Amino acid sequence: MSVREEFDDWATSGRDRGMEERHWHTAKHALARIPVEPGDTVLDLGCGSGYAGRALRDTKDAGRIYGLDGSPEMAHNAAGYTDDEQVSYLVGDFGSLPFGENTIDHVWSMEAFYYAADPRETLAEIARVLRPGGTFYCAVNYYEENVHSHQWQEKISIEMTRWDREQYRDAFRESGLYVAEQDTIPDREITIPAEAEFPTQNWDTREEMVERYREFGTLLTVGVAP
Amino acid sequence: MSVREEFDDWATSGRDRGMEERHWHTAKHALARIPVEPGDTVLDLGCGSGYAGRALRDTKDAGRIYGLDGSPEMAHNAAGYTDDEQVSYLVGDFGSLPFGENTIDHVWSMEAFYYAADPRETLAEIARVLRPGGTFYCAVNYYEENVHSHQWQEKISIEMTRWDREQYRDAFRESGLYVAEQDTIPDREITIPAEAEFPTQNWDTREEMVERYREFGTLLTVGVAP
Amino acid sequence: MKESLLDILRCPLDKHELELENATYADTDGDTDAAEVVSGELVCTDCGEHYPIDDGIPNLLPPDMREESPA
Amino acid sequence: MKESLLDILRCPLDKHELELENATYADTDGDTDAAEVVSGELVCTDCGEHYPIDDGIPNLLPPDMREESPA
Ligand SMILES: Nc1ncnc2c1ncn2[C@@H]1O[C@H](CSCC[C@H](N)C(=O)O)[C@@H](O)[C@H]1O
Ligand SMILES: Nc1ncnc2c1ncn2[C@@H]1O[C@H](CSCC[C@H](N)C(=O)O)[C@@H](O)[C@H]1O
Repeated sequence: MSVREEFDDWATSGRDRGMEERHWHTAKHALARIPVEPGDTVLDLGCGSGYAGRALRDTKDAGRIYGLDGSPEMAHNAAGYTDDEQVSYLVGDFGSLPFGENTIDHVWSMEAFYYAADPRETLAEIARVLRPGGTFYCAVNYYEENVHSHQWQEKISIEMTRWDREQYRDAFRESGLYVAEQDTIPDREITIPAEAEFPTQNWDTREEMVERYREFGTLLTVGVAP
Repeated sequence: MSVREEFDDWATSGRDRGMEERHWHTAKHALARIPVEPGDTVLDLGCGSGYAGRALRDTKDAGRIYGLDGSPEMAHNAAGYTDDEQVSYLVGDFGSLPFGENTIDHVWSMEAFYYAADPRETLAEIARVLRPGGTFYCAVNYYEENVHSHQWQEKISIEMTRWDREQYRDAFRESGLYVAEQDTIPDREITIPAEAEFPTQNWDTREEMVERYREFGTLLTVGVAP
Repeated sequence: MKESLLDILRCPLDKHELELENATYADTDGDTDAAEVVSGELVCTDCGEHYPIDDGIPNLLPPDMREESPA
Repeated sequence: MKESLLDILRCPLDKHELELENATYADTDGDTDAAEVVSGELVCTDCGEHYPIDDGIPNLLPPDMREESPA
């Protein structure tokens, strides 16, 4: 199945809003760290419902926000959630970004980067569109050290890239980005049921659920264009 | 009074270890984010007891650690806390760093940068010694938005620089560093007494103490050398 | 989409500039700076590839990844 | 201090290289790579300024900020 087919389905069944709610727990902490100045242009790769860009408009007075998604239904949903004239959505693919060189101040991506058919090509594209000193904030819950995410691949027909922390740093550097930071951001908000309620539908033990959210959380790697 | 006189006193009265204990609550989270690779050289500006560099050796297999402090007693104490041959301490001033160009992979500084007689000169020195892509992790509890820190100046004879978040970002950029991240890291570990125990010796109300530690915490600004 | 987006948008294939053709605009009381393009096509000034704008959203997928949407 | 530190240490005033003089070493069983300098002086190869090493710790404060420590 293509990205379009898979995620158009998610969009029409409302999963864009469900992801927004869950991802927000950790995404907001990563978004708060981005040194966005008033007027800066931000590109959100795999924007889903588009919440991240809207938050950067509200909290940091970002200038233009471009949300790019491979699923037309996602982009249409996202456009429907805002009247802000400074926010635009477009359909495109991670493998060939439709922007000129040095046109973007910051690139953001939450839970989307690893769907790139060729993640190194995508990094090279990001390095191309960023202006010198621009940042790439790459946030993922699906990564090697997060053992509880490994089985996600079975649920989706698109091939996912499962790098570990070091592979992220190495690949950023190979694409010409400096690595400025790497961190895991815990999800302190998701409700974890009491011991007695385990096993649940998704979790065998409470310990595993605690480890998944409170410890592994979201892996953030921050690159800076030279 | 000079930096030397002020802080030699702190060192001989054991305040270096007290600071280490308190600063560790937030410093450890900032240290964890630094993309230190095995073998990297790290410079700790205003190292005090020197705990930060030792932690980077232990957790990230940093290569050489240099702890620089203007107080000979601080540097001597720090040297006394480790046998690690890869860790060295030296006496020097923030205004003229005794290192060559492009010799350092990462510069760390906790609760020390604002003592620089001329902080912009110090930033220029940091930009000079960092290799391209090297990071400067600058962590301070004393900053404009942290209103509870303002009175600290009264307790010390050295003039302290009280920048706000934006002034940090602007000054980094003026010195030629890219700004990759800015964040406040809450101190979730300090014990905050129950409501009934306020006022305490240091705090009029519990709300103020909560705001100081759990909200304002430590301001981290991350620069990257071009 | 805003017409000003053309400043930074490029053809995904060869990264050349795009031109807007057959545009229809939303009613913006004559303020052309704020002109919102509702439909039309973006055409690469170099390779001539056409990219559709549907419902104000440009589709800049490489042509081989694009599928026609049902009417 | 380790003698290898000289590779990256510079005079704080003019950033020229430093030379080690009058060094005494800690006992390192003849392994000179690991040689730990306990005392001596670092001398700027350009301006000739001297910087003392006390108890293995080089003092590279600019001379006007340095005060002699009591014996
Ligand atoms: N190759 C590709 N090119 C563009 N978008 C892609 C893509 N692969 C996946 N996506 C998009 O990436 C999104 C991942 S879901 C994450 C959505 C959002 N960032 C959030 O945090 O909730 C989906 O909307 C999907 O359509
Ligand atoms: N101008 C200057 N040059 C070098 N060191 C200085 C300095 N001004 C202050 N310092 C040093 O900076 C330290 C600040 S106290 C903080 C110590 C340590 N980083 C910690 O987190 O606990 C002191 O040890 C002081 O001697």
